Formats: sequence, C-alpha cells, structure tokens
Amino acid sequence: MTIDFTKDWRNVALLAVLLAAAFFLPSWLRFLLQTALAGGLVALGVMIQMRAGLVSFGQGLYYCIGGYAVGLLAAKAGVAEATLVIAAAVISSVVIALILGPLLSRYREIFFAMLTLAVSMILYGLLVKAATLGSTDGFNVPPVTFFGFLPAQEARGDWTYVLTALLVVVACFLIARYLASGAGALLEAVAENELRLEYLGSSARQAVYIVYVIAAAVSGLGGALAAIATGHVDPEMANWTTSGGFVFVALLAGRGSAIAPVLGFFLLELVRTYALDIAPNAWQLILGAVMLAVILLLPDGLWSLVRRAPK
Amino acid sequence: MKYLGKMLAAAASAAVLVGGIATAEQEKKPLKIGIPVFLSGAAAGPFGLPERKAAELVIDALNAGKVPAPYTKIGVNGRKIAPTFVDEAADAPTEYRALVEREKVEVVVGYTSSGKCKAIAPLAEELKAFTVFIDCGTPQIFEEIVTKPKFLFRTGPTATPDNVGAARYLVDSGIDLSRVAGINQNYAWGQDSWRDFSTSLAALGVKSKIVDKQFPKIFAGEYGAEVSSLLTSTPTVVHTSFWGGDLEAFVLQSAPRGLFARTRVVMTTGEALFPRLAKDIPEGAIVGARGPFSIFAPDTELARWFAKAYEEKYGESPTYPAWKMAQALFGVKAAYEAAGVDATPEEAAAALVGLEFEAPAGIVKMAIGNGHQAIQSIAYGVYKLGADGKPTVEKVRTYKAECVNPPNGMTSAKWIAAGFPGAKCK
Amino acid sequence: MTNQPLLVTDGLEKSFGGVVAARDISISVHAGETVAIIGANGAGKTTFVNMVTGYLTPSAGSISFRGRDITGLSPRQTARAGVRRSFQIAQIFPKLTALENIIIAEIAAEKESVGLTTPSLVRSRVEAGMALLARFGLESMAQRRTGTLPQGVRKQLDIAMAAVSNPEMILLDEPTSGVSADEKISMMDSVIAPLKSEKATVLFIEHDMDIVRRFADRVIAFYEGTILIDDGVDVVLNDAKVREFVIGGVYA
Amino acid sequence: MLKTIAILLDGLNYSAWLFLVAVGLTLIYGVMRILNIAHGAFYAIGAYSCATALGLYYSAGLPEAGAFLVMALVAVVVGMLVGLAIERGVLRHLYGQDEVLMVLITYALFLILEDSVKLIWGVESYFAFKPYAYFGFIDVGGLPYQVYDLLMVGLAVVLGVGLWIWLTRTRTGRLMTAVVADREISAAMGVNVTFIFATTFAVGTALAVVGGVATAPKIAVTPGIGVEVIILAFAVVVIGGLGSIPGAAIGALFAGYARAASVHLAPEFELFAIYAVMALVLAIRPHGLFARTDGRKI
Repeated sequence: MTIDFTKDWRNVALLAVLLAAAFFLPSWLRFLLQTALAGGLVALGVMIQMRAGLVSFGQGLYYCIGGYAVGLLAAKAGVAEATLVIAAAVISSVVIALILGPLLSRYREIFFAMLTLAVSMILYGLLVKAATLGSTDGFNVPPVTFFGFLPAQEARGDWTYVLTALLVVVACFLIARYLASGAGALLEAVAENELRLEYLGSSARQAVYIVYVIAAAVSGLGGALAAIATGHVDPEMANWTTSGGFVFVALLAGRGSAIAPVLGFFLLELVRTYALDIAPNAWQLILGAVMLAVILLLPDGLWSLVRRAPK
Repeated sequence: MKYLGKMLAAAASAAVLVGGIATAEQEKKPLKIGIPVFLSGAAAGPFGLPERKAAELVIDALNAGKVPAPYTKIGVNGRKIAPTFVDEAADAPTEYRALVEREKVEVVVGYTSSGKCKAIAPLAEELKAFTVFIDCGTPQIFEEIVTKPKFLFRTGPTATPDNVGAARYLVDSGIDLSRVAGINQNYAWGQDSWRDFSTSLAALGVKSKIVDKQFPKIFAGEYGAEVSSLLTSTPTVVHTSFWGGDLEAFVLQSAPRGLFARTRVVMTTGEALFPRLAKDIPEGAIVGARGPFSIFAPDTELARWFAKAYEEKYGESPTYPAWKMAQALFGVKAAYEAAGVDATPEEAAAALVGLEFEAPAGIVKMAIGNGHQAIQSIAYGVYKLGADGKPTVEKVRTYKAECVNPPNGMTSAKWIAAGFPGAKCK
Repeated sequence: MTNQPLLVTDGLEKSFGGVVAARDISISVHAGETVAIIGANGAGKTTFVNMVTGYLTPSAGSISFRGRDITGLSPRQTARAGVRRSFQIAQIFPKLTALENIIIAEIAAEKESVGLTTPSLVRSRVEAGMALLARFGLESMAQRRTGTLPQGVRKQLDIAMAAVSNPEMILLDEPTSGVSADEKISMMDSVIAPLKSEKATVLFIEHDMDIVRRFADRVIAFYEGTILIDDGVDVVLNDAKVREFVIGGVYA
Repeated sequence: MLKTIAILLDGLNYSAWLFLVAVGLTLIYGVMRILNIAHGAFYAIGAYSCATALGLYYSAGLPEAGAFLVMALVAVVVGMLVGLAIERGVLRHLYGQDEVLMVLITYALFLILEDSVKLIWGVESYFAFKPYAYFGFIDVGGLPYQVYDLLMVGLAVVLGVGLWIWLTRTRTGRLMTAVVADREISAAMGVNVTFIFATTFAVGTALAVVGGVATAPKIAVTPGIGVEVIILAFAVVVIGGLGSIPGAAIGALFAGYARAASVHLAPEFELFAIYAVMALVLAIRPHGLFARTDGRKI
C-alpha cells in the first residue's frame, strides 16, 4: 500500500483516451461498456472506503438512490434534463449520506458491513412495497434531454455514451485528486492504525465520514448513469447481492488507482456476457473461485500487477 | 455434472449442425431466433425449464416438418430455425443488445418476468428489433410503456384475465364471497394480482369483506404465520397468485392444517402444480392456468400433438409456460408466412399486427395494444384427482377472451374499475 | 522558564469496577524538564500516562496543561492541546514507508480543515518530513516499508511521529523496552537529543536505572497505584523504599 | 383471543426456526471470529440432501417413521463432512486474516457452493413433505397447528440448551470459550487451537444443515433458498450480539415475534419488520444486545 496517488491523473488521462476510442466500438459492446462504467463508479465508491479498511455491503443504497432520483424526476415529475437529473441524483445521495454518516462512521469492520447492508435492505423493502413505483418491476426512465435538446432515437446511444464517458472521467479525476490529498492519505491511516491517528490529533471518524459521503456521491452518479443507460430502474439495485457484486469488483480490481474499479467492472461484464451463455449455472462458481484466488494470490487486486511492472 | 453433460451435448449438436449446413445444397439462410428464458435462479425450474423444453421441441419439429396443420411447412418459410438461448436472469438490456447486435438474431422470443419485459420494451422499439414476449403478466407494456408499438408483441395474455376470470368464476359458481382473503407475494406480480382480483369482485357487485391480505416476501418459503392468520380470520375464499416453489410450499404447509378444507382457495397458477404434486393438491381447490392451457386447452389436433410430443420427449406433461412458449413460436411462424416467402423481420412484424393464428391453446387474437397484445379465453375449474392418479378438473367454466380483457385502447385498471364496459361474455 | 508549571495533575484516581489502579496522583512538571517515571509492573505508570493523554478518563481528580483544564478530553483533543505520546509497542502504519508515516502525522497535526485540497505529498511536507527523519537519524529509512523494520527503529519512528509539530510535552511509554541492552543508551540518545533541541518537556517511563540516571532531571517513583516519592534523581534512586519496592522489584 | 394464540404460537414457531438457522452462525463467529456468509449455502445443502435422502428412502418402501432417523443421520453426516471439508480444505489456510477479509472469503465460498448446489441438483424443486404431515395437527384453542412445527420448537430448545451445556460444562466447550477470550494465550497454554477450530466449524456447519434438514419437509427446495436464510440469520445474530448463544435466542425471539405480530396485525409491514428491529437495536446498542466489547490494549 501507498498513499502516493500524485501520478494517478495519468491513469485517468489514459482512461479518457480509451473511452474516446471506445466510441467506435460495435454498439452492443459500447453499451456494455457504458453500463459497466456506471457500475464501475459504484465499485469505485466501495474501493475508496476499502482504503479506510471499511467494506460496504450496502453501497447499492446509493446506486439505487441515484437511479431512482433520475427515474422519479424524468418519469414522474417530467424533468428530463440530463444536467438537472444527474445533479439531483448526486445531491440526494450526498444528503442521505450526510444524515446517515454520523451514525455509520461510528462503526468499523463487520459492524460497518452489516449496518450498511441493513440500511440498504430497508430501502429495498420500502421500494418493493411501493406499488406506485412498480414494486419489484421498477419503472422505465424516459430518454433525457441535453439542455432542452432531445436527440433522435438513433443518436441517443451516442449522446448518452458521451455523457457517461465524460462524467466517469471527471469523477475518476476528482477521486484521484481526493486520494492524493491529505484527507485521502488519512484513509490508509484509519485502516492501519486508527488509534495512532487519534493520538496524532486527527479524527478517524471525520475521515470515515468524508469518505462515506464522497463514496455516496460517486455511487449516486453511477446509479444515475445506469438509469439513463438502461432506461429502467428497479429495487434490485439496492439488494445486498448487487452490493456484493460491487465489493467483488473493488476487491478484484484493487485499490491502487481510481480507474482500477471502473476498468475492472468492464472486464467482469465482458467475461460475464460470454460465460453466461456457456454455463449459466456455473457463473457464480467461477466468480467465487476467482475471488478466492485474488484474495490469496493478489491481496492488492489486479492493479498491483500494473503497479509492480516498472520500478 | 448435469450441466456439464448438457454443455457437451449442446456443443456436439452445434458441431453436427454446422457440418450439416456445409453439406446441404443451396439451403435457405436459417432464421436466427434469440430466446431469453430463466436458466438460473428460482424462476428457472417453474418457468425457464419448461419454456426451453417447449422451444426445443417445437423448433426441432418445425425444422423436421413434423408439426400438424396448419404448420406443416418446414421451419419458417422453408428456413430452418436456429435458436440461441440466453439467461433471462442476467442483465437484460445488455444481453438483449448482444442478441440483436452481436448475434444478429432476426427475432427475439422470450421473457417471463414483468420487470425484464418493462426494461426491454422500449429497447425493442429503439433497436427496431422484432421481439415477441411470451409471458410477463403486467398489462403496462402496451398500456403505458410502449403505446405506439411497431416491433414489440406479446402473444401471451396479460395477468388481467387471470384475476377477472377468477372473480367471475367464483361469482358464477355461487361460492360464498362474504369473507375474502388473499395471500400474494410482496412484489409487483402479487400486488397487481390482488388489486385486480379485489377490484373485479367489487366491479361485479359482490359485497365482500376483505378479512385478511397477506403479502409475504417472495421466496420466503415459510408461511406458518400467514397460514395461521388466514385460518384465524375465517375467510370463505382465499385468493393466491403464488407461483413456483412458493406456491408448492404454500400448499404443502397449508393443506395439512386444513386451510383448504375450511375455505375455498383459488390459485391462479394452480395448474403448474399438476405434474409434480398431483396427489397432494387438496381436491376442491379452484385452479387456473393463466389461459386456455394444458388441462384447459381445446381439443384440437395441434393441442393433442403438442401435449403428446412433449410428454414423449420429456416424460412429463407441459405446464402453462411451455404452452405459452409454443404459442409465441407459432405466432412468429404465422407472421412470417403471412408476410410472404422472403419476408424480412420488419414485414413479419407488420403482418403479426392484429393477426389471428392457431396455437396449441386454440385461436390467439392479437386484438389489443393496437394489434400487438394477444387476448385469449380463460378457464377455471375445481381440482379432482382422477381414478388413474392423473390430475383433472371439474366444473370448468371458460370465459371468452373479450369477456376478461379490456377492449383496445383501454387500460385494464380503468376497465375493471368502470365495471368491465364493452365486455362480451355471451 | 517561568514559575507556572506546564502540566499539573491533582488527586488523579482511576478505578476499574472497584479495583483501584491509580489514586491520589498529584504532580507538576515545568517546561523543559525531563522526568523519568519508575515503578514495578502494575504500579500505575501506564494508567497515569493513559489518563494524561486522554485514553482513560480519571475517576476523580483533574489535569491541567498550560493552565487549561484538559481532564476527560479525548486522545485527539489532548494531542491537539500539545500533549503527545509514544507507545510501549510501537504504534505506526506498518504498510507505509517511514516518510509516509511522518507525512500522515504532519497531515493529522495540521490545524486547518479536512485537507481535501492540498496533495498529501506536497513538497513542504516532504521536506519537513525528511528533516525530521534526519533529526532522529532515520533518513536512510525514509523509503523503507516500516512493518519490516527492527523493533528499535520502529520505536524511534513512533517517537518521531509524536514529535511532528514540535509538541510542548511528550510522554514516552517505555521507549527502550524491546531494545537490546547494549543499544538502549544509543537509542535514547537518538531520541532525547532531537526532542530537547526543540525544547520539548519529556516524561518517560523506564525500568533501566542507568538510563534514568543518564537522561532524567527528576524521578517519580510509583508504587501500588500511587506516588512513592517525587524528587531529584539521586534522592529517589537512593531512597530506601524505592530500593526495596521499585528497583528491587525490577531486578529481583 | 384466537389471534393472540396465533401470534404466540407463530412467533414461537418462527423464532425457533430463526434460532435453528442462526445459532451455527453465532457459534462460529463467537469462537473463530468468522462471519460466515457461506452459512446460507450450508442450509441449502442440508435441505437438498434431506430431500434427496428422503426420496430414496421412500422409494425403497421403508416404514415412514424411519424417515426421522434418516433426517437426523443426514444432518449429522452431511454437516460434519461439509464443515470439515471446508475448514480443512480452505479456511485452515486463511486464519489470522482480518475479520472483514474473512467475510469476503466466505462470500466467495458462498458463491461457489450456491452454484455447486445447482450443478448437483439442477434448478427444479425437490420435495420431502411426508414428515411434515406425519404427526398431523392438533387443535390449539381452535387453531389447527402442525405437530411437526411444535416439535421444531422442541428441537430448537434442545439444541440451544445442549449447546449451552456443552460450551459451559464440558472440557472441550470450556476450551472453546478460552480460545474466544484469547487465541494466543490459549495456544501458549497448550490448547489445541487447530482441533478447537475444526470442531467448532464442523458443529456450526452441522447446525446450519440441521436447519435445512428440518425445514426441507415444509418447503419446496429450490435454488436461492440459501440467500434468503443468510440475511435473516444475520439480522438475528446482529440483534442478539455477534457470537453469543443466548443472544441468538433473544435475537430470534425479537425477530420472530416482530414478524408474527406484523403478519397478524399489520401485514403490510411484514417485509421489513425484521430490518426495522435490527436497525433500532443497533442504533441503541451498536454491537447488539448481548455483545462482548473487547477493549483494546495499548
């Protein structure tokens, strides 16, 4: 582990180049990439909390809040302006995180994992109960407009891809800046020796609170982009198995770069789309085995391979 | 192990298929159909499996030209059908795009879950891909989500007739409806089913007291407390739209405690219990099959062929999801052939609008949703175990399609609330 | 040096469910002093340090630092008030390098806001961190991952971290424990000198009387939870009771 | 009146079931500090094994009462085998990892076992309902109640008390509690920690399997039953305090009665009654009702 993220912006720049080139991928693959980018942001939210030693088994909470914020505004309130619905998604995630943060930042280890899970499951339960919101079926999200302009049906995919790619790059850049900042460095200190940090005059709870809120913001953004990409939201977004998937990606990808979880999610989705056709009932088995192997052989995730190379 | 074997078999048959095509002279381009059904998860057993079996049976028979009239022609317009099965449990929009854009299938036939159908519906229109939903209960598809469909169809009826039909059956059979209770899964399907059923009763002018409404979590499996509550609230009728393992568990837990003996229980998907629990369904239970399927199917050559071929091939009788899959495939074939020998998917889709075609379950009318949504009759009956140990129903009542479905242009909810205007029941 | 003492404790007491671990501890320490605390295991030395640095809340009594009442403050608040400590078992961030450990300490010590805007490895911090490591003779360790360093080096780093931001008072909990006998003196030299060069007031818990004699101006001897004697080095170390209960206890 | 009886009985019945599925989880956590997500998969394996074994047993035409012996045998044999295989084969190599990492490891195991179950048993449901009907029902103040359900309450009480006696009154049990208190010191004092861990894990697994075996006759054994159970079991042990057997009992009673009461009085809240109780308890007592707090030594 290191706290040195001063050069991570270069990775983000690389990501930007890759995403620009990916514009010309076949549309099904680009769509896969687009949804993976959205999910990747949530995995990124999980990853930055993991830097503080905290595993959120309920990050789907903010994924769901972001998605439903977009969905409710666009489908129920008639506000389909991309900038507004995305801003609303991020703001509502942050507000909820600001409220829950003081409670959750008291918890560590499995209690943090369990409590995040419980909160997320309460939202899941509420949404399943909400018949007006389509219960488990969720509801569809109409296409968003761009400063009042609604692209033709054929061009919508291009527009939303560009929007997603742009926001993902910006989000990764900001997260890289955060990890490189003093507050980001403290995360590692919380994970390794919280008591020492307190004796050095810094508040571990404050560091956790900050990372929790930032993770919520980026996850809310991910949920918003997912809702825009797929045009559909449902309570499954808040289910603990969804959150487990984000934990999986964060763990697999590693904590060494802001772009690791985003790329990791795409890699996973790519493997999944082929593997599911071959062995639908062995897919989780493969996932589980890979997860065990990564924990045992590459405790710092796949990104540690990238890091190790130079030196 | 089971699946490894299947995979090998599939790989082998694919190899044979490839070899076969290479040697055949000047054969027409095969018709690629993408078939998303549940291959994993709790819905795979009750839905995905029979759907997949039916699809394989029908496609093999069509390719071999062994289906009775009116479907004697080989394949579709002489083109062999090449199916691609994918798991509905995966991320639906992504898999759907992969089918249409990567696998380049001409038609997508599948989807059982309402949630998945809702997510796919706008996408089908966006990608201009001929898509036929086989099941998914929610009437919202053409009422709210895609109101001007071109490429999207559903050849299976919505859930509306299940519950309207159940209400009508109870009323027409003179069953005491003074105290009504419901137990439905706590998700969209269960909530909608209960709403349709209870509002239908009201619309039929029945003065019932709702004594208990239970909404246990889907896949809960444990219904001890709910059964107690149903017993203590002493209803005269209990309505349930449970399906799959939940329905099986509910029957296994409530029957020994005498729920069925004390009250009439109407199970809208009860027919699905027949192949495996025939001996354990309490006699007297009122069962439906979500349409004129299996035991309620008309006595036609096509129906007899389907039931017999399925039983011969798989050693069990087909449940309603299997019938619905067969129905969708015949609908696609009928549409292509109505559109002409060299029909494109667009032309086939245009031909399916408002079409009436024959399925194993009788005539299907693409009558509502601007000609994109099928309507069919519905039947209910009282369960009785036959002397030969086979499940039977008695006191069957069948309601015409126009009696239990809203007319074109009207939403189900409004139609029920308004007291079924325009319903033709005679 | 003024007459106002830097640290004053008055009648400190701590009991854990009826068991009294420390009682009636009243001391005052003036700026610039170097005070050794001696006593057998269980005599209440660490309990005293834990109370002063906020890990334990006293059951009774008060603590004031620079005239300000700091009784019952949290470790973080006492650290911010200017009282720092090191630990018997080095408390460091083992997966990070020595320099990164110091940089964390620098970030934590900074007064302003949450530090979202400044990069952690900003040049001023790196330079100050290297300078601090150099003062403690640790510059060659700057890029080494600390978890694998020898115990003595880790303890030096622990003290160096406490010395970031030049606190007015620093408490060292057994700085030489776990260090081999022949290295103890050089270890103490390498930490006391840089602390004294910044005029820190030092309290240290120590079992080795040679170390005490060499580095302390004054000695406080603890026995059974309270102060036995508090006086100059020679007076304390020659005291009959100290020789019997404290030093005897250690060397017995 | 009838409603009150129903709530009392249903709550007791549901609590007993929750205790059965949760007690192994809390035992393993208590001794080994592993929050075992794979617990749900063990439950599923128990249910499937029971259904298969009973299917074979009945098709052999043997007397119906013997089914209960088969069930007991399946629970013990399958539980011990699976538990030992996982402990010796995988977990043994991972001790000393951080608690949260252990959660992820057991999550990986859970994914693997879930699919293994599907590969072995397929996706169609299995039945083993004869034992459920075997004892018939009795009338409790006008409410017909399955005798099997009441026996399940008995089983939960017997297992709970038995476990408690084992942990507090026998040598092995006391050693286990010693390991909980301090792993290093116990090892230094010559306690065979390896043996204690293997035993604990096997017993904990067997308890999950017992839960599955006892439940199988009431349900359709389908894919995914493990996922449902693990979340409920978590809620129960978190309410009671992780690692405490009496805590699991109290947690089960809290959650069981919360659910029974909501089913009878306010069915619309049934879905999140348990989570609500859990969130409430955690907000008031952050580590559960019976939590041990381990103080940190400096």
